[in-house]
This record gives sequence, C-alpha cells and structure tokens, in this order.
Amino acid sequence: MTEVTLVEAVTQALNWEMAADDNVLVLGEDVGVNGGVFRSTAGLQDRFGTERVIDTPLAEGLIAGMAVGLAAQGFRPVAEIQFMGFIYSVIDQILNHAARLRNRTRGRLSCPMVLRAPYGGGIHAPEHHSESTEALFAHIPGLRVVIPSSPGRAYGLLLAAIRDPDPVIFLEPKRIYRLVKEEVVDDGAALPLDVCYTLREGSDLTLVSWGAMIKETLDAADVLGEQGVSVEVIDVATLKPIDTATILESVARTGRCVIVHEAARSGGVGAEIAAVLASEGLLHLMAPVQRVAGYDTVMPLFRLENQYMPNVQRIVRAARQTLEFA
Amino acid sequence: MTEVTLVEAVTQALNWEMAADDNVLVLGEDVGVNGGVFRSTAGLQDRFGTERVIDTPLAEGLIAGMAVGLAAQGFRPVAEIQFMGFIYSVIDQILNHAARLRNRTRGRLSCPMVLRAPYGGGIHAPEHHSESTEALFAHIPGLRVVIPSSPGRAYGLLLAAIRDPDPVIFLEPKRIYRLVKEEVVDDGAALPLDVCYTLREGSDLTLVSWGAMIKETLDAADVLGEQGVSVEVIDVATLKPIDTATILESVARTGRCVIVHEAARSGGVGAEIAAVLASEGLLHLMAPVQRVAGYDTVMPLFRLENQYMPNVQRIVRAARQTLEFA
Amino acid sequence: MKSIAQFTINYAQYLNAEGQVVEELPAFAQQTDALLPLYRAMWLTRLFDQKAIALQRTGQLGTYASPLGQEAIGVGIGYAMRPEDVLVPAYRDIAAMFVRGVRMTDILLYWGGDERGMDYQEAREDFPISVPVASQCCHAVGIAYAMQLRHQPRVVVCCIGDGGTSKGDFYESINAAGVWGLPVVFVINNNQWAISVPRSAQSASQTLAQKAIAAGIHGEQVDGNDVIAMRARTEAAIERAQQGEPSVIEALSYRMSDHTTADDASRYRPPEELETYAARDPIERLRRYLCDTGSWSDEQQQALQQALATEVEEAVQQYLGTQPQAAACMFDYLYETLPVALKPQRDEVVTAHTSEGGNSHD
Amino acid sequence: MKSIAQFTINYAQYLNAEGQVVEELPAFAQQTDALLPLYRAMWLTRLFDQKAIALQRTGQLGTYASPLGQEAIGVGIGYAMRPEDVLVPAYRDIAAMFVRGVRMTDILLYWGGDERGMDYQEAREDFPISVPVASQCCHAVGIAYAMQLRHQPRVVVCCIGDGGTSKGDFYESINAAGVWGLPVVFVINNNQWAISVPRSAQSASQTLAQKAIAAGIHGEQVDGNDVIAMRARTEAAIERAQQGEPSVIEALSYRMSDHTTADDASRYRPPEELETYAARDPIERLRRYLCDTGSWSDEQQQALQQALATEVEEAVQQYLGTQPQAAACMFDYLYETLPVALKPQRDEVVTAHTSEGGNSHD
Ligand SMILES: Cc1ncc(C[n+]2csc(CCOP(=O)(O)OP(=O)(O)O)c2C)c(N)n1
Ligand SMILES: Cc1ncc(C[n+]2csc(CCOP(=O)(O)OP(=O)(O)O)c2C)c(N)n1
Ligand SMILES: [Mg+2]
Ligand SMILES: [Mg+2]
Repeated sequence: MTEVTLVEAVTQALNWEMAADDNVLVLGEDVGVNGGVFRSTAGLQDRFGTERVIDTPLAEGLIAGMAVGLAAQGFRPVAEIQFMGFIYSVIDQILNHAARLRNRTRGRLSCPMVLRAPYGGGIHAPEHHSESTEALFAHIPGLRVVIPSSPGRAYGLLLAAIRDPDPVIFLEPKRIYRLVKEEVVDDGAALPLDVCYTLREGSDLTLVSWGAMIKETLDAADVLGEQGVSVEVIDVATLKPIDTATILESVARTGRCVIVHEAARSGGVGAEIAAVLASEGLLHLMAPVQRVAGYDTVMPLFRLENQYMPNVQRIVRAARQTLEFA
Repeated sequence: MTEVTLVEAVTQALNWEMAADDNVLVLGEDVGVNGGVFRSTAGLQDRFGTERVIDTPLAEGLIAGMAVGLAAQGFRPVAEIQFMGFIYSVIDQILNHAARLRNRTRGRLSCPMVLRAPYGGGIHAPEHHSESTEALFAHIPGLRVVIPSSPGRAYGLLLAAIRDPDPVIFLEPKRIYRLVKEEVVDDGAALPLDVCYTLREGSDLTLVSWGAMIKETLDAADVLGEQGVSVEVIDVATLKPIDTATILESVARTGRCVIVHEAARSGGVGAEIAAVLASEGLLHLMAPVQRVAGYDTVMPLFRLENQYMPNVQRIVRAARQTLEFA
Repeated sequence: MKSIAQFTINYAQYLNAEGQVVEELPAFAQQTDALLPLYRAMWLTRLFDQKAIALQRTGQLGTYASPLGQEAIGVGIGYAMRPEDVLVPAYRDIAAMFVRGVRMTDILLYWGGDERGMDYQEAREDFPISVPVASQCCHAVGIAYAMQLRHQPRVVVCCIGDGGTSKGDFYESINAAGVWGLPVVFVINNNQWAISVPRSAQSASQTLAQKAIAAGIHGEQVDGNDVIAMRARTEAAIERAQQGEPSVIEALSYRMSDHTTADDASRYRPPEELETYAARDPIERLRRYLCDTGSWSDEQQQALQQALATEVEEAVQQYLGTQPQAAACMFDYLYETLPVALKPQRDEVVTAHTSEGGNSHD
Repeated sequence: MKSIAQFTINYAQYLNAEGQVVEELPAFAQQTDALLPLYRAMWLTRLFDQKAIALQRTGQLGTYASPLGQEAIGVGIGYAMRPEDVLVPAYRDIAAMFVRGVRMTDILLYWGGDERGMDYQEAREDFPISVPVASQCCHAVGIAYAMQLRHQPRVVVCCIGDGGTSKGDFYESINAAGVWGLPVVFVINNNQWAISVPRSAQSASQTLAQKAIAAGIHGEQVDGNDVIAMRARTEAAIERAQQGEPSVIEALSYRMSDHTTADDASRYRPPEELETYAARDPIERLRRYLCDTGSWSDEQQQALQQALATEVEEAVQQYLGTQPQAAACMFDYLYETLPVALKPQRDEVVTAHTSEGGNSHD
C-alpha cells in the first residue's frame, strides 16, 4: 500500500484491469510511448504492447466511433480524449451510437466502453483547456457520467467504469491530478457507481459537489465548522444517473443545501439536483437552494480563471446566506 | 395578411430578410433546389440565386464552421441542419468558436450567425429524427437558443435571430410545422428575444413550456380551465438566456408551477427553471415544482413515441397533484 | 519541381449494360448456374422494395429508403462476404443484409418503428442500419481492429453513399484503416444523388475512388450495376483486406427511386436521367446474359417471381402480425440493469399504459 | 480493368540544405537584397521564440508552442500574402503572424492568459490562433466563400499541422473548397510530429500533399525549410486560388522543439532526428546562400541580431507592463449587449473584486 496521486491512481486502475482482462484496451492521442500528456497511461504500452495501447491518428470522432466498434466485438476499450475542450466531436458517436447500441438492438450488441478525459480549470492551461462541460453528457440517456474527487475514488470508480457493461464517460479533474497523495490499496476492488459518497456527515447544511470542487467544498466546510456549523458534504461522483435519494435524505435532515460546481451555472448538473430538491425535497427546504458555480460566460484565459471559478470564500458566503435564511 | 403555417412563417421571414439585407445567406443540405426537406427554404434559391442559397456537401461540421467564417466577414449566414439528430457534429464549432469569437477577440471579430434545425418527435419519423436536445446548447455561454411555438413567433423570432449580432441556435418544432395556420403580418417586424411570452394569464397555476409542447400545455390549460382552475401559460421562447424574471413573477402570484418539455427530464432546460424557482422563488412555492418531460431513456422508434412524450393527460395529472398539494 | 508520387484509379466491368461480356469473367462466374442465386437475390430485393413502398403508401410502414436500381451492389457484397465477416450497413443496403440472412420482417419492423427489427437472428455481429450518415465508418474501423488484434481471418465491409464521402467520419476512418492496415473494405454506393444534391456538388474529385489516395490505401471504381463485377471486386478486396490492405470501392450506380418515401425527386431531378439509367438496370442486364447463354427461360422467370412474391408476402404478414412491444420496454435495454434512479420512470410508464389497457408485460 | 484517372504529386526546392541553388530562382529572389526581409523575419521569430521560452521557464508566460526550425514556412507565407488576404493560423504560426503585423506583445499576452492578445491592431480580419486542431479549416472555407461572393481579389491562407490532416474538419474543408473553387490555400506544416505521434502513424499516405487528390484540388510538396520555395509556391497557390483553384501545400519541415513548453520530447523522440534536421535549418541555409553570394557579412549579422533583440525586449517589457483586465471584463465581450439575465452575475464579479481591492474598471 503506497500513497498515490489521483492521476497515479488512474494509471494503477488501468494497469490492474489490463492485466486482469485481456479485452481491456487503451486508445487515444499520445497514450502510448508518451504515456499521455498527463502521464495517466505511463508505462502501459511498455507493459501491454502497442496493439493494446493504441496511439490513434488525431481524430476524436474516430476514437469514439472506433471504441463503439471494439466494444461491440467484446473488447472493453478505454478511450482517452486529451482534453475536454476537444471532446465535442465525440458527442455524435456517443449520443447517436454508444449510448443506444444496446437499446436499438434490443440487447444483441452492447457498448461497454469508457471515455476518459481530463477537465476543468485552475492549472493555467491554454485556451480551450479549462472548461467543465459534464452537463452535456449528463443529459444523454443511456450513459453513465462519473467524476472522481480523490485518488481512492479514481481507482475504484475507474475499475467499476471499465467493468460496467454500458458506456461510461469518466471525467478526471486535472487540477487535483497531483494535489494530494492518498493510500490506495491496489487490489482491484471497484467502488459502486450510481451512488453519492458522503464525505462528511453533518446536520445543519448539506454541501453537494463533485470533482475538483470537492476540495474547495471541504475547505469551506472546515471554515464553517470552525464557526460551529455542522456540515454534510456529498460527492455526487456519478452524475448520470444521479443518486438523488442520498441527497434528498441529507437535505431532509439539514433543510439547507448549497450546490457547488465549476461548470457554468445555467444548465449545469447543479440545476438537475436543485430541480429534484424543488420537487421531491421541497417540504424539507428551510432556505433557497443556492448554486455556487462558474459564471454563464466563456471560461476566461488563465489570468482571470480564478475569478471565474468558485472558491472557498464564495461557498462560505452562500452557505452563510443559506444558514441565516429564516 | 394571410394565414400561414409555422414552416411557411419561417420561409417568409427568410424571404423578408434576404430581400432586406444582402448579407443574409442560407446554407445547408438540400436547402437549394429542393427547398429543404420540410420546404422551409422553398423558393429561396430561385429568388436569391445559388450563391446566396447554398447547397453544401454533406458535412455538418463544415456547415457550422463555414458559417463562422462567413459571419466573421460580415455576412449573416442562416445555416440549416437537416434534423437535430445530425446536429452533434456542430457542437465543437459552436461551443469552441461561434459562441466565443467575439469574446476571444475582445470584439474585433463577431459571429452573427443563425443555426436552424427542426427537432422533436411525434411525426413518425425514422430513427435519430425525433430527439429534443436543446439543453446541450442552452448550457453553452455566448449563445442564444430560441424556439418558436407558433407561426407568428416563428416569423418574429427568426427575424430577430438573424438580426441579432451574436450566434443564435434556432430550433423549429417540426411536429407543429403545419399544425395550425395563423395570420402573420409579413412586415419584417421582429419580436424581442430574451423574453418569455405569456400566452395566457391565470392565478392558480403556472405552466411553463416551449416548442411543440405548447400545444399540449394549452390543451391541458383548457382542460384545467373547465375544471375551474385559472392557469397561466408561459412560452419560454428564448431558452438561453432565460427570462427568469417573468417566470418568477408569475409563480410569485400562482405559487404553483409545472414545467413541460419533450426532452429527457434529467438535465433538460426544465431543470434550470426549477432550480431558479428553488432559489429565487422558494418563498412563493406552495407546492413542489413538477416537470412533465420525456423520460430519461432513448427516444423510442415511432411505434412507442407517443408513450414517451408528454401528453395532455400527464400534464393535467401533474397539474392536479400540484394544485391539490397542501 | 520534380514528381515524387503517382497514382492511378482503375475501373472494372464484366457485363456491360447490354449484358455482354466485356472482360474475361472471374472464376465464380464461369458457370452461369452460379449466377442464379445472385439473380434471385436481386429479384427478392426488388420485389420486397415494391411491397415496402406499397405498405408505406397505405400507412402501414414509416419512411423507407428504396435501393431500387442498386440491387447489384448489395447482392455482390453479400455474396462476396463469408458468414464470419461483419457488415456495417447504411440505410439503403438491405440487398446485402438479406443475403447476410437478415429477415425481411426485421427490415419492415425497423422502418415500421420497432426496435426489434435490429435484433437480427442471423449475422448477429453485423451492425444495424446507420442513419447518421458516415458515422458507421468509424465502427467498421473498431470492428476491424478487433479482428486484427484477435488474429481472426475475418473482414469488415462498410457501406456508405456518395454524399457520405463528404463527411469527416468517412475520411477519418479510411485514413485510420490505412494506418493500421486493417481488414476492412469500404464500399461507396455512388447512386449520383444525396437527396437533392448531385454527385458533382459533393466533391470536385474526378472519382470517389480516389478518396482512397488521401488515406494511402487501395481505391478503385466498379460498375455497381454489374453484379459480377461487384462480387468479384469485393471478393478481391476482402482477400487483400485479410492481408492487411484495406480498400475503397466506388460502385457506380443510380438511385432510381426518390431518396425515401418522404421525398419527391421530381422537384430536383432531370427526368431524362431516369431513362438513361433505366437502360443500365442491373437485373435486366444479368437476365439478358442468362437468356443469351441459354441459362434462363421465361418460365423460370415466372416461377421465380411467384416464389419470391410468396416469400415477401409471408414476411409482410409476419410483420403486420407482430404484437407491439410493451411501452415499458423503452427502459429495458437502455442499460444492462436499469439503474435504481430510473425505476420510478419505468413504473410510471407501466402504470400509465396498464391503466389505459396497454399491453405492458410488466 | 482500365485506368480511368491518374495523379502526380510534385516537390519544390530552390535552396538545398547547404544553401546551394538547385533550381532556377523565382523572380522575386533574383536580387539577393529582396531576401533580406525574409531573413530578418526568420531571425525575429527565432529570437522571440528563445525569449518566450525563457519567460515560460521563469513563470512569466503560460504554456507556449515554439515554431523552432519551421520559421521559413511562416515567413514564406507571410511574404506571399497581400495585406488584404486573410490568415487563418494554428498555434504554431507566429512567424506568419508577425509578418502580417501582429505584435509580439499580443502573442505574449495570448500565451500569457489574456484575451487582448487576440485583438490584433493590424490584419484585423485575420483569425486568432486556433487551438482545436483543424477546426480553423472550416472557417477558412467560410471566409473564402465570402470573398468569392463579393468578387474580391483576396485569398485565405489556412495553416494546419501534419497531425491535423487526420481530422475530418481538414478533409471536409478541402473538399468544400474544391466544390466551390474557393480562393483558399491550405498549408500543412509537416513538422513530422503531432506531440508524440510521428507522421508515419497519422496516415499511410506517401505524402500529405496527396490528400488534395481526395478533394479534386491541387496538391504539392514543398521544402518547408527553404523560405524561397515557401514564398514562391505560396505565391503561385495564391495566384491560382484567385482564379478559382484552391490548393494544399505540404511544407516539409521538422519540429526542433518540444511540442510545447509543457512537453518533454525526449520521452518519445529518437535524439538522432534532431541532428539530422539541424543540418537542414532554414535560417542557416539562407545565411549560407547570402554569404556565398557576398550579400551578407558577420557584421551585418551582429547588427541584425542586436536590433532584433532590442525589438523583442521592447515587446516583452510592454507585455510585462500590461495592466491586467478587470475581472468583470469576462462578461463584456460575451454578447454585443449583455443580456439582462446575466447582469447579476456581472455585478457579483464586480463586487467581489472591488471589495477585494481588485482593479475592476466598473
Ligand atoms: C450526418 C447526417 N446528415 C444528414 C442526414 C440526412 N440525410 C439522410 S440521407 C442523406 C443523403 C445521403 O446521401 P448518400 O450518402 O449519397 O446516400 P444515399 O441516400 O444516396 O444512399 C441526408 C443528407 C443524415 N442522415 N446524417
Ligand atoms: C481537436 C484537437 N485534438 C487534440 C488536441 C491536443 N493537441 C494539441 S496539439 C496536438 C498535436 C497537433 O499536431 P500537428 O497537427 O502535427 O501540429 P504541430 O503541433 O506539430 O504543429 C494535439 C493532439 C487539440 N488541440 N485539438
Ligand atoms: Mg447517394
Ligand atoms: Mg506536427
């Protein structure tokens, strides 16, 4: 048992599953010799060969569509899109094919593929490299959308995603790729999909978040804790389908909820969660549901990215408003 | 003044604006000689020539990207995607370029383009021809997303969209292309964007919808009216940015709201509206906000499409639950 | 300036429009008897097509895309392929699908709005019809990669239209096939039209076969109305594909029908074209050859049409008699196991359609 | 089988790697003096590049993509274009952008995370750098269509990398350019690598120039390290483009740097390659020619480098001295007029960053 970063946990999970299952393949741009621009596939090609760790031509639509074909043949392709900013050319293949191959053939063919992509801001990356557009995928029926927020969850959820018999979009918050190290038992144990992870229990306020924003959310919970507030922190983890039961149960106890995400507010996944609270959780709401989110504007180039993204201060401010609401 | 259908109103608006402004161009697959598979561009090529009414090769990404180039040169391209099922290849161009050309160049270049596409179910169309995925666009900063629900609004909103200095996704509910005829004054008068249209005033319940579902929503309002319920019906019309003020003001009066849309429920635009109610409108809510929407599954082939889409019965049922909530 | 690379595109035809042999026939076609199954398969497709259009016109089928006049392409492909190969078709490729063993009933179910029409009983690894033009080419690359990785002596045949060649997916796919030397054959049905857009407006390229040059793979043009050429050249391409040489075959043909039953080609198509191309019909051409060589008689023709008409009618009856799916089935193949979060929605559908007297199996 | 189409790809070079003339020089290059501005522009790019990397290494610039070794491509393009033409660049094309009049300060602002670096003061119709690989090709088609429609004697030059040619956007664009005979030239900077993926893994095509054959347009290969060839062939292509003949030019070069400052090419690149290609350097080659013809001296060289170093340093100082934008500016160019619905968000930003002592201009 060693301490690993989130990106190392991804590599570990890929190593584990490629060793355990010959049908697991990795494909994408620069995933081979180079080991991925973030090193998440480092060493895989040396270990598993160029046939199973495939450097593709520069064509994202091809990568996704090819994965559909491989998956239909019983492989478990793990395709990488180098940055989320270049993922949009796969939506056609994912929405029109991957997400519905099982449905349209009444189960004759299926599509057990994973599409991985690093996403999010905060690392002073170039233009088009910092957006969070998970909501685009979370609206597509037939998909799973999974986002880890710690090395342990990256390891366990990625294994689960690869083993899942249906397509999974697995988004990796690159800002926290190397932020913390954590002990991860490399034993091939998957974590459950389709459930939220309650990271901290509390009774006054529910903070709901995912991905890199879990860090700010936990930090905000610390600040609030020092102020005597008992905060529950929920990592949604699977954004499609959402485990609304856990969120509703929490808010039923706390009566107050702030949702935190990096993506633009309007039409973000936070909207879906708030909408569920507005219907199924309304009776328990003691204060308006707030969303602390990216603004509804283009993610600025990096000099202003910190002014765009939610931070501890904004979360605490929203939380205080929510708590003080009477 | 003649009575026209929604699709004829689209053609009228295109005719008007092409005659009024030489910079308006129409491009897409089969928009020329054929006049579009739904006849929405019928007669335009005869009148304005093959250079301004352009049949493109079969390549949606090209169509959108080309429109960006044309718009940057001061043209006002109105690009057609033949069906929304084939729109996904444009998302890269729309999100990464069209929606941010003005922003990234600090106003040096801009992108006054319109991307039109027929969408929605209910006409027994083939596979991939019936989805409603407006939410994918409504999440993209820098865009406008506009959906008309009547011939008059199709005419006025399309003119506004073409004249708007920024990119507009203009989605046409094809189920009601020829459903009703309405008198439309062909005088080049645009209707305002960014505002909801209150189609009916009422005090007991607010029904919020857009596109083809406005028909079922109005029908449901009739049914409820007969039951003595005073129903306000709001056509959102511009789904990005949403005029939440009008919706909030209405719900502040009625205290009850049901949102109706054809798109899959999770992550649909209804979620954003419900989320705004859960924050800014919470104090006024006397009942849970319900969404009557498409299910979170792949739109079935046409034999079951009516079981998928919201209908009057489902809307009335949700409305009654909302009204009876105490 | 010096010339550093040269390329040539060839054209293949065995039977000309009059049914005359213009090039020594390939081995399989030396015995005219061997051509009868191909002839039969073309007729089956044509009779099915007439019936499908009739069903559509009478409100018993949804929008349908006719392969009229292009039957030789599909039949040639179908007979060139082995059962273990995989077909990745577009929507106009039912001729090939029938040869592969896909039931006519399934095709009717599909265009009749029922997903079960994609659950083929034979050729179970074949892909269902792809409606998003050209998107299927990428699947073909993945399937071919799978075969190569498993060292299987199998090949993928992927069909696409002339319009489809303008879409990036097609190019990305042929290019990738070249990079990895994949066992895949791309067959372009160049029927001269993409709905209302003529071939000349899709590309300035002299041929569509030369698209292969961009990918560094083999490209050739074939008379797509000559079923012998289609089968022979597809067989040769399959053979090459197995040796790691993918191909693009441009099959020259003509769309004798409207684009689909929802289209009216008279709006955009010069009527003369139909006459010109009618004279090159793939079925009539083979019939002439068979008759000229004394291998086919009017009586045989009558018997064949009758037998096939019966087959088609049986399929139609089976289609019309198929009970609708329960409404709740819209959730039952979405995921292998329906996520808990979706159960309430499924329940809602079950309730709604049970109370309405629906026939949910739930 | 008969041959129905033949194609040839040519290669152009005037100065070989040793700076020797191997083909009669084009008119503009007959006077060596006329080559000095090109030489100067290549040196400017190189010195800027060194400085930019130094800034990045010291935390004063973000990720940056170096054009080291490929300066001749951009300079050749820049001098072939007229002011009224439009450049549609990728991220590695700053050599051309500088010739077009884009300020070094702007390039630094861009890679330094400031949108104002895309608000060029000259060449105001040129597109900003495109990061999504190949997407810019479609813009070039639209701009060229606009020029054609307005009967303007203007041309678009669109830049792309070898890796970019694998993406559908590139193909869809060259194909469309062919269909309409648009005034556009696509220049491929074939620097042999797409990050870690070598040219050979992008396509089985013998050349990238032959991609043009798929579009039915002119394609040719040029020594991209020979600035004379680059300028001459781009000029010829611009001339043709104005007559309605678009082109693809494959410029053979080599990426002497890491992919960007975020990359470490030693992980994947055989070190010998650098040596091989260093010997073909575009600047050294022209210097030799100039010296051999007696048009250039060591003193001139020293003076040039000093003058350029000063120019670069001024730009760097201007960049470093640029006041940051107010945070609220993130809303100010999103739409022409900020929609009412977004005002509260802008206000929130103004408040947050005014109270924090930010420098919002609001
Ligand atoms: C990506 C995509 N864009 C548009 C359409 C609508 N559409 C259906 S068929 C067709 C024309 C296809 O022409 P071609 O590839 O020549 O095939 P054909 O119909 O002639 O067999 C179009 C534009 C589609 N199905 N998919
Ligand atoms: C569509 C897209 N996919 C992936 C990337 C990430 N990426 C940036 S540069 C690059 C390689 C490009 O290679 P090439 O086209 O040869 O240009 P070069 O960098 O060599 O100039 C990749 C994969 C991107 N920017 N855009
Ligand atoms: Mg066709
Ligand atoms: Mg390169």
